[in-house]
Parts: sequence; C-alpha cells; structure tokens
Amino acid sequence: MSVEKASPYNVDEVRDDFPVLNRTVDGEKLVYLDNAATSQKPQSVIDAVSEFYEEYNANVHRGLHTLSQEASEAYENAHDRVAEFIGADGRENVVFTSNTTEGVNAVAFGWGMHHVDEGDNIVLTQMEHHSSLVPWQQVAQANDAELRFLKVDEGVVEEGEVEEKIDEDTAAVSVVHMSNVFGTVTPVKDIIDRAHEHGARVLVDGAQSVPHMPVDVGEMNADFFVTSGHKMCGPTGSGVLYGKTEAFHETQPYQYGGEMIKLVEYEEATWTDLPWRFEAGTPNIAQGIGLAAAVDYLEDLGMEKIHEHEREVTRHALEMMEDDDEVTVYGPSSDHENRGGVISFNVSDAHAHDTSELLSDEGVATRSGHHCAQPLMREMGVPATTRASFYLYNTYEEAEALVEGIETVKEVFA
Amino acid sequence: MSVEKASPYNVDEVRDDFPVLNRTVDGEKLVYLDNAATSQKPQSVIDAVSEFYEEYNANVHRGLHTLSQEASEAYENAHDRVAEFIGADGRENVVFTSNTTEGVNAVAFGWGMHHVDEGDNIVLTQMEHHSSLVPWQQVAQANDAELRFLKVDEGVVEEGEVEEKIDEDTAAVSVVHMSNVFGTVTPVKDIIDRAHEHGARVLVDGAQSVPHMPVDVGEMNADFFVTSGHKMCGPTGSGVLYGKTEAFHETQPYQYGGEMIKLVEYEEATWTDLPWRFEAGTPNIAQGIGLAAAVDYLEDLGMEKIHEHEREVTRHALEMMEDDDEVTVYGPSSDHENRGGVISFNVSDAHAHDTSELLSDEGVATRSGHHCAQPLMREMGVPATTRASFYLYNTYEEAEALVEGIETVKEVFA
Amino acid sequence: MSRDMYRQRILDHYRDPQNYGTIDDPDVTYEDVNPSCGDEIQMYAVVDENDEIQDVKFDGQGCAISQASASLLTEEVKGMTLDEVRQLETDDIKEMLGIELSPVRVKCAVLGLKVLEGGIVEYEKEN
Amino acid sequence: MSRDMYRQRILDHYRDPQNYGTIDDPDVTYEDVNPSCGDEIQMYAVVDENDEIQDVKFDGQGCAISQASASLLTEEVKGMTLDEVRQLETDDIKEMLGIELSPVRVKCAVLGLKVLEGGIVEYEKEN
Ligand SMILES: Cc1ncc(COP(=O)(O)O)c(C=O)c1O
Ligand SMILES: Cc1ncc(COP(=O)(O)O)c(C=O)c1O
Repeated sequence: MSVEKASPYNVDEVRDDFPVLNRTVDGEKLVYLDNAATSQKPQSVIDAVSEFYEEYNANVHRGLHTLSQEASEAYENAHDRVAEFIGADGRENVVFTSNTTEGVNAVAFGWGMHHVDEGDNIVLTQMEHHSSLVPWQQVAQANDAELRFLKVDEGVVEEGEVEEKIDEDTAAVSVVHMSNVFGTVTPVKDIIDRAHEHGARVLVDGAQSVPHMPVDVGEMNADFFVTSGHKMCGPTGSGVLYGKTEAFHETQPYQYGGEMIKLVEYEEATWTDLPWRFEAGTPNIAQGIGLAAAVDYLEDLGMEKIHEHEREVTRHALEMMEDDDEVTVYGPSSDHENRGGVISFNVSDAHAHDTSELLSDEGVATRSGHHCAQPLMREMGVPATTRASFYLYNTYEEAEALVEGIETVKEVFA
Repeated sequence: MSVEKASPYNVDEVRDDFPVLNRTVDGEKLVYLDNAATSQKPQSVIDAVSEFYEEYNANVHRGLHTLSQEASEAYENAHDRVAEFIGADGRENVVFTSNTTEGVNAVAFGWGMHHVDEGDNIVLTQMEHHSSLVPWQQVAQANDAELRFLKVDEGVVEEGEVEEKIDEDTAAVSVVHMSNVFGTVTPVKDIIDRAHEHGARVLVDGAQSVPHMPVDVGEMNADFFVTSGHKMCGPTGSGVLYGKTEAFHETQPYQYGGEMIKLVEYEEATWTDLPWRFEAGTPNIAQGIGLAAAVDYLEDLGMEKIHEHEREVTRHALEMMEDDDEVTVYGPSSDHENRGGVISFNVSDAHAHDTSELLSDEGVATRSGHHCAQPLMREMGVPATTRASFYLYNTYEEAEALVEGIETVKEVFA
Repeated sequence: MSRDMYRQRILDHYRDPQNYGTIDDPDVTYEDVNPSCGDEIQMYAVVDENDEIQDVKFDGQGCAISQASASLLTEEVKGMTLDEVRQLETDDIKEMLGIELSPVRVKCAVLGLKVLEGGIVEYEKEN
Repeated sequence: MSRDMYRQRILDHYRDPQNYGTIDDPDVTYEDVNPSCGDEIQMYAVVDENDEIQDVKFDGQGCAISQASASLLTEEVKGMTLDEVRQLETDDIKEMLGIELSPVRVKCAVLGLKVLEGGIVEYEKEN
C-alpha cells in the first residue's frame, strides 16, 4: 500500500502552504474536495495581494508617479508570466478577466455575434458548462444559427461525432477541455484541426484543465482559450482570455470605457493596442498580480507532477467507490487514462444534496447539484450528483475520509 | 491658521490605518494625491480579504458544505451592507461588478440597446468619463439614436441646458455625479426629475461621489447608479451597479453563464432572481467581502465628516494655488460650494506629464493627462492637465507639499 | 450536526411522500425550481366554493428536505382556506419539520410553500 | 531623480523645437498618439530618388520628452536613407537624449520614431 500512496512531491509540506487547510469544521478536520468550484490559495498568493495593497497600490497604465509605475510594471508583467505559462506568444495575446465566464462572453459577443451568420452552425459538446453554453445560445438566437452538440458517453466524446457535426457550415466551435462533471479530457487537438479545415474558429474552455495539467495553447492551436485564475490557486476575480493575434484582430471589444481607447471624440472613438483593448476600466489589478504569484507556485511544483499526484489520489478513491454497490460513479472507470481529479457520484437513494450535507458533517466538503450542466444531467437521467474534486494538496487519507463519509450517508439512508 | 486647519476627526490616527501611507518614495515621504484614480486601503479591508482566503475561501451560492455556507453568507450580506450604505431598498437592487465601467456597460448593453430606438436621443454631459461615454456611443450607433451633451462651463452644467436638451425624444440620460476632472457636483436631482417627466431612464455615474460624500440613490430617484469599490477604500475588482427593481426588470443580462440561470436546456435558458441574474460566473467574492469592510470603515468615520475634511484640505491647497500667477486652475474657484476634492491645473509652460514627473520626485503622487475625458479637454483647449485628488487621509501639510512641489516645477521650467 | 436533520419522520416522508402525484384539471397549479440547487416541485389543488382546499397533490424531485416539506405541507393544508395558506410562513414550515436548518436548506424547505402560494396568486388573479 | 531628465538641452528642444511645422505635399507623412498619455505627433518628410531624407518636419503636442525627442530625431535623420531610419531603435533615441528614462517615459521618447517609421512603411507600400 505504501508504494501505491506515493506522491511526486511532499504533500505535507505543500499543505503547510495553504492556511485554510488547518481548519476544522464542526470539530472535524477540513477535507476540501470542492476544488473544481474554486481552489484554496497558498500563503504566497495571499501575501502578494496584501503586499500590493500595503506597499504599492495604485491605478495602472497611465500614472507617472512611482507607485503607479510599480503597479503597472507588476500588472503588465503578470500578463507575460501567464502568457509563458499557457504557451501564448506574448502579453498581447493575454487578457485578464474576472473568470472564465467573462472570457466566453467576450468571445461570443465580441467575435461570435459578428462572424456567425444565418445558417451557420456552432458546435459544442453535450457537457459544456452553462458558462460556455448559454452565451452561444444568445449568438445562435440573435443570428439564426444552429447549435450542434457532440454526443458524449460517460464523459467521452463519441466516435465519429467530430467528423459528423463539424462541417463546411461550422463557423464556431466551443468545447470544454476538461469536464467539470467527469474529469475527462476532450480531444481538443482533433477538434481544432477539423474545425480549421472548415475555416471555423475554436474556443477552448480550460477552466478545469489549466489548474490541473500542463497546457500549451500554441501547440493546441486554439484560436481562443479561457480559464479561471481562482481555480488554480489565484485570487477570486482573476481569469484569463487568450486569443491568437489574428483572432483578436477579428474581435470587437466587449466592454467599452477608460483604458481601452486610443482617441475619443464626442461621437466616436478608436481602440488602443492588444491586449489592453479588451480590458476596459480599472482592471482587477491585485488579482492579476496574485494570479502571477499562483503561476509561480504551480510551476515550482510542476504541472506534470501535480497532474500525476491528483490522478493517483483520485484513482485511490475511485477504486474504493467502484467496489461499493450502493455507490454509482458517473464517467469512465478508474483505469481510464484520461481521467482527471473529479468524481461525480450518487449514494443509494440519498439525494445528492443530502449526501453533501452529511459529508460536510464529517468535514468533507463536496458539491452537489447539476454542476452548471443541467442539459447533461437530463441526458444522464439524474437530477443531481455529488462531486468530489481533488487538487494538488489532497491526500490519500482524504480520499479515504470521503469513502468513510459515504458510509455515514449509507447508514442514514439505509 | 490652526483653526483653519481643523478636521472633524483625528487624521493622524486615520493615517495609521493605511499601511501604504508610511511609504517613502525616492527618500521622500509619500504624498498620495491620486485618489480619483484609486484610493488606498485600510488594514481592515486588507485583512478582510486575507481572512477570507485563510479561513473560509469557497465558491458561493450553491455549496452545502460549511465553508461555502460561510462564504455565501458573507458575500450575500455584503450586498445588504452596500444597499444600506447607498440607500437602496435591498440586496436585489445591488449587483457587484469589477468597476464602474462594467456597470455602465451592463446598463448600456442590457437596457440601452433594447430601449433606445431610432430617432430617440441620449443625453450626457460634456464632462463624462470615457467609461460612461463610449458605451453610449455604441448604443447610439447601433440604434440610430442621437447623442446630446449638456454644456458645462468650468465643470458646472450651464443654465438652461437641462431644459433644452432633455425632451420628449429622450430615452436615456447618463450623467456623471461628481466630475473626476473638476470635482464639481452635477444637479442630478433636477436632471432626473426632468428626465422622468419625459419618461426617460437615468444612469448616474457615482464613481467619484460615493467615495467622497453621502449619497442616497433612493432619494435621488436614479434608475441606475454605478460606482467603484476600489475608489472608496475597497479592493481592486470591486464595483457596484444599482438598479431600481422596475428598471432591472427591463434589463437583459449582459453576461451569461453559471450562477445567473434558472433553467437551462440545450437550446435556451431562463434567468434566476435579482440581483444574481446580473452576476454571471464565479463572482469577485473576496472583493465583495472587502468592499463591505470598506463600507464599515467609511461609515465609522462618517461620510459627512469625510466630505467636510476633504473640502477644507482642498480649499487650503486651492487658495494657495489661486494666488500663483504661474498656476492655472480649471474649474470653479475655491469659494464655490460644490467643489469636491479634485484640483486640475497646469504650471507655467510645463506639460502636465512633466509636472507629474517632477512632483513625483518630491514624493507627491498626482495624475496627468486627459483623465479619460478627451473630448472635454479639447473643449477646454488644453491637451492635458495635472490632477491632484484628495481623500479622507490627506492632510493640510500634504496640500502644502503639493504647492511646494509646484515650486520645483516652476524652477525647472523657469 | 446536520445528521440530526435526518430524523426518521423526514426520511419516511422523503421515501414515501404523502399526496404525491397529479390531479387532473386542478383549480390551482404551479411549478417552480430552486435555482440554487435545481429542486423542482409542482403543486395541484382542488378548491371548493368557500375557497377551501379539498384536495392537494405534488410531484417533482429534490432532496429529502424539499420533498419531506412538500409532503408535510400537503397534509397540513388540506381543509385550509386559500387565505390561511397565504398566511403560512417560513417558521410554520420549520415547525412542521421540527428540525434546525441552515439558510441554504431553508430554501429547500420552503420551496413547496412558495410553489403553492404562487399557484394561489395565479388562481386569484383569474377568479 | 527625474529632475535630472530635464537638462537644459531637453528643455531648449521642448521650448524651441527644431524642424517644427508642416511640409506641403510630403512623400512620407503619418501621425499617431501615445494612447497611455495622449501625446500626438505628426511627421512629414521629403525623400529623394536615393531614398534619402531631404527634409523632415514634425508637429503635435506633448510632454518635454516626446517633443524634445521628436526635435532631436528630425535633426538626426536628415540625410539618412529610409533603410537607415528603420534601423533606429529605442536605444538610439535614448542616446540622442542622453538621459535615464523610466519605462513609461520611454514610450514618450520613442513616439516620434514610431510615427516616422509608420510613415515609411506606408510610403514603401505605395512605391
Ligand atoms: C467619473 C468616473 N467615471 C467612471 C470611472 C471609471 O471607473 P473604473 O475605472 O473603476 O471603471 C472613473 C474613474 O476612473 C471616474 O472618475
Ligand atoms: C468547465 C468549466 N467552465 C466554466 C466554468 C466557469 O468558471 P467561472 O465561474 O470562473 O467563470 C467552470 C467552473 O465553474 C467550469 O468548470
């Protein structure tokens, strides 16, 4: 067993970096397994934010005074840091947002509304998060376009769907990179190649991938890519919208105002350079700087190692859960190679909310509901699932605590 | 002199609450007079943010586990706190944004695009910030509406303009509450009454008012009101969009995705209740909680007192500057009753940027440029001004440091 | 401990809800979801000439708390007048359940009542 | 100390810029603004058959650094070939100015060069 429970880094030391992990909940040690919703933050990120406020808080871009110059440099360099981390060419391809949702809206409204025409189709998967589904519904409705969905089975895009659904009328493709319901990874490379053959642009929703595995948007050849900083050890209010230069040049701003303009007259205005054109108003400055600190933290540990660690801890939990007849696990089985650190399940005839509530009693934090994927849940024929999602600091013991917690649920609903 | 330099609270004690104010810049004590761009943050706000991350960081609204319940409660209560502070009926009228700009865009695109028709006019002042001008340009261009500007003279809306420009074809009015260039206060009450007589809705840009004076949106009877948390002691990435319930019911969401939906199917979706309908995706949670702490801080001091203190310190600076032939001050003179803590000026033939740069050498942080009001600058016939903007922690001595700094500028450009 | 919430009585009503099903041609009918969790409830009621509830049923899906509350509610309101139902408040539901609830779960508990009252509002508008 | 930036030479060029004005019917002309501060510069140049700059003028408005740099630049480029001008870099401008600059002010300093090079790109496209 001890060999099995190995980790590529010292998890106990890592846990010491995250102050909240010392918390108790109703007398029980906190077991935080709600990482797909938002991750915890290491002290270095918390400190980067506080230091900004305590030492050089100022507005950016325009200031000639010292604080503003320091703040601008830190904020602009944070774009370089993120660009490097995700494999973007440079800062002009990296826009800071509040979250993934804002990035998808910026693409749907800034690009989609102007490039998806009547009779075109937009291809998504059946397991999109509401954030990458609902904005495209708006585009389809406004421009009389068709929405098409790649069928998924247990979180895996079905054979032949890509070839069948993406065709010469496809204008846009928007696909989740790693499912927040199943932890499965979409074959984005194949999808992008196919879409590009037909002249379509592709947005990849990397909310769950970037925090958990090495990602290179350049190699993937995505046109647009979005992710959430707050799910990858960064502050709330941090997120990223990546765009290829040529894709960004096709994109209208989604927000208008200060900082994104070049020349303004009373009747009209022109826009400044990339990426600032897409960041209107005072940006989330401390959050962008905090995100860069999060990237430093992740790179220090190493994304490959993080991925490996999570996969092993998840597999440990999955194997135990698969052995239990009263537990239904959704998604591919524990030996599937493409399985990230997310487990969606239900326990006997307990409703998912009751399961989460009872698990919380044991200190185990999970999430229950439709996971912002209502149509998928209907497709799966369940009203809700409980989701345990792991991160770099979760341990084998915590996986076991989850399984023990499930025993309590079974007892109550026996 | 000492009577003149009185303050309604102990400024030295207040300054101790703001860690950055202890900073030196190139060996000089920092004199931070760039508050209209963004304010400094008291320790209580910095701590509220850190505490969130260290003790109960979690995603909000949906979680059944303890951390999520704590986070949800704090985040939702922050809406109540802000509602009370600005005189809104309740949390359903208060949407958290990243900044003022996002709020204006939400109104222009969510309400304006759907309610301003061909041939209608939209009335603004000549001194709007780009953030409340450029979004309305988009509406006017898309819907073939006319933009009309209330003329201003030295920051004051000219006599008769309101009656002349707002008429039966006016669909929307969007006016700055306190000018970020002159510190003057717009007669919003008159404007709103006139607009309502003609069935128009009014958006008030309170980016500079809420931080500096008591504001009651209910009494004012504004339909929409926006402000920036980061200019009122709150974190970057915090802002507020207020809407009357009936105005919000006329408003389409501006961002689509998780958290703002009620029922989602593959082809269409419906929206959840106010205010969450207008907060798509994971919100700026720590920032909203930090904003509530900022409101606590401001109310403890008292908005009336803050306003009074700033007015006196500003008057002190203004009186000295008005006596100097080589200094041109824009806006009404020091004895004008409606003058907030903003001074726009130029020194002899020095360009504003050079003035700011030289002031920064003396530790005095000011801002120079068009202050996101390019058309106004053209109207005023100057390419740029230097702006000193005061806040609750600035002292009479700092006003004097500004004036001394100006002496250096005069020497260099003698 | 939320475990205390799951008393036998609650679990019984969850597993075997009273008045579960539909009514053909009801006087009052309405449905709603709890957007924060997706629980769905539909209510049906038959009302007599004195505005008294003669029969009431519900269906839908959701957690033990929302289902048990709806079940208990239908038992309670049979024979009440519409006005009396409209007087019911969150505290009454808590009393019916007899357990402590966190703010999130209160929303589950009152969903049934919210739906029934929504239906009554519609009914009174039409009559 | 940024005060060191404001050497007499810089101030002289600011107050009394060389080659300030316009050229009627120029071969090369272009204008741009520095979006972060609003400084504006327009450049005009006359080019001979060897692609050598015969005459060059600028106008616009802005801070001492942007105006002095443009003034110094026009002195420097007279007689240079277009190719030579396109070889010029930020460091060359810094050298002409002979002062230390913070990153924000570097943008002011290179505005004139950016505009002239923009004009050359347009000119070469058309010829
Ligand atoms: C009057 C006014 N309106 C709008 C804004 C824009 O605020 P923000 O940058 O927070 O969006 C500002 C601040 O720069 C302002 O002073
Ligand atoms: C796959 C996926 N897409 C999008 C989102 C939305 O992210 P955010 O809430 O940061 O906008 C999430 C997270 O909830 C997600 O898991």
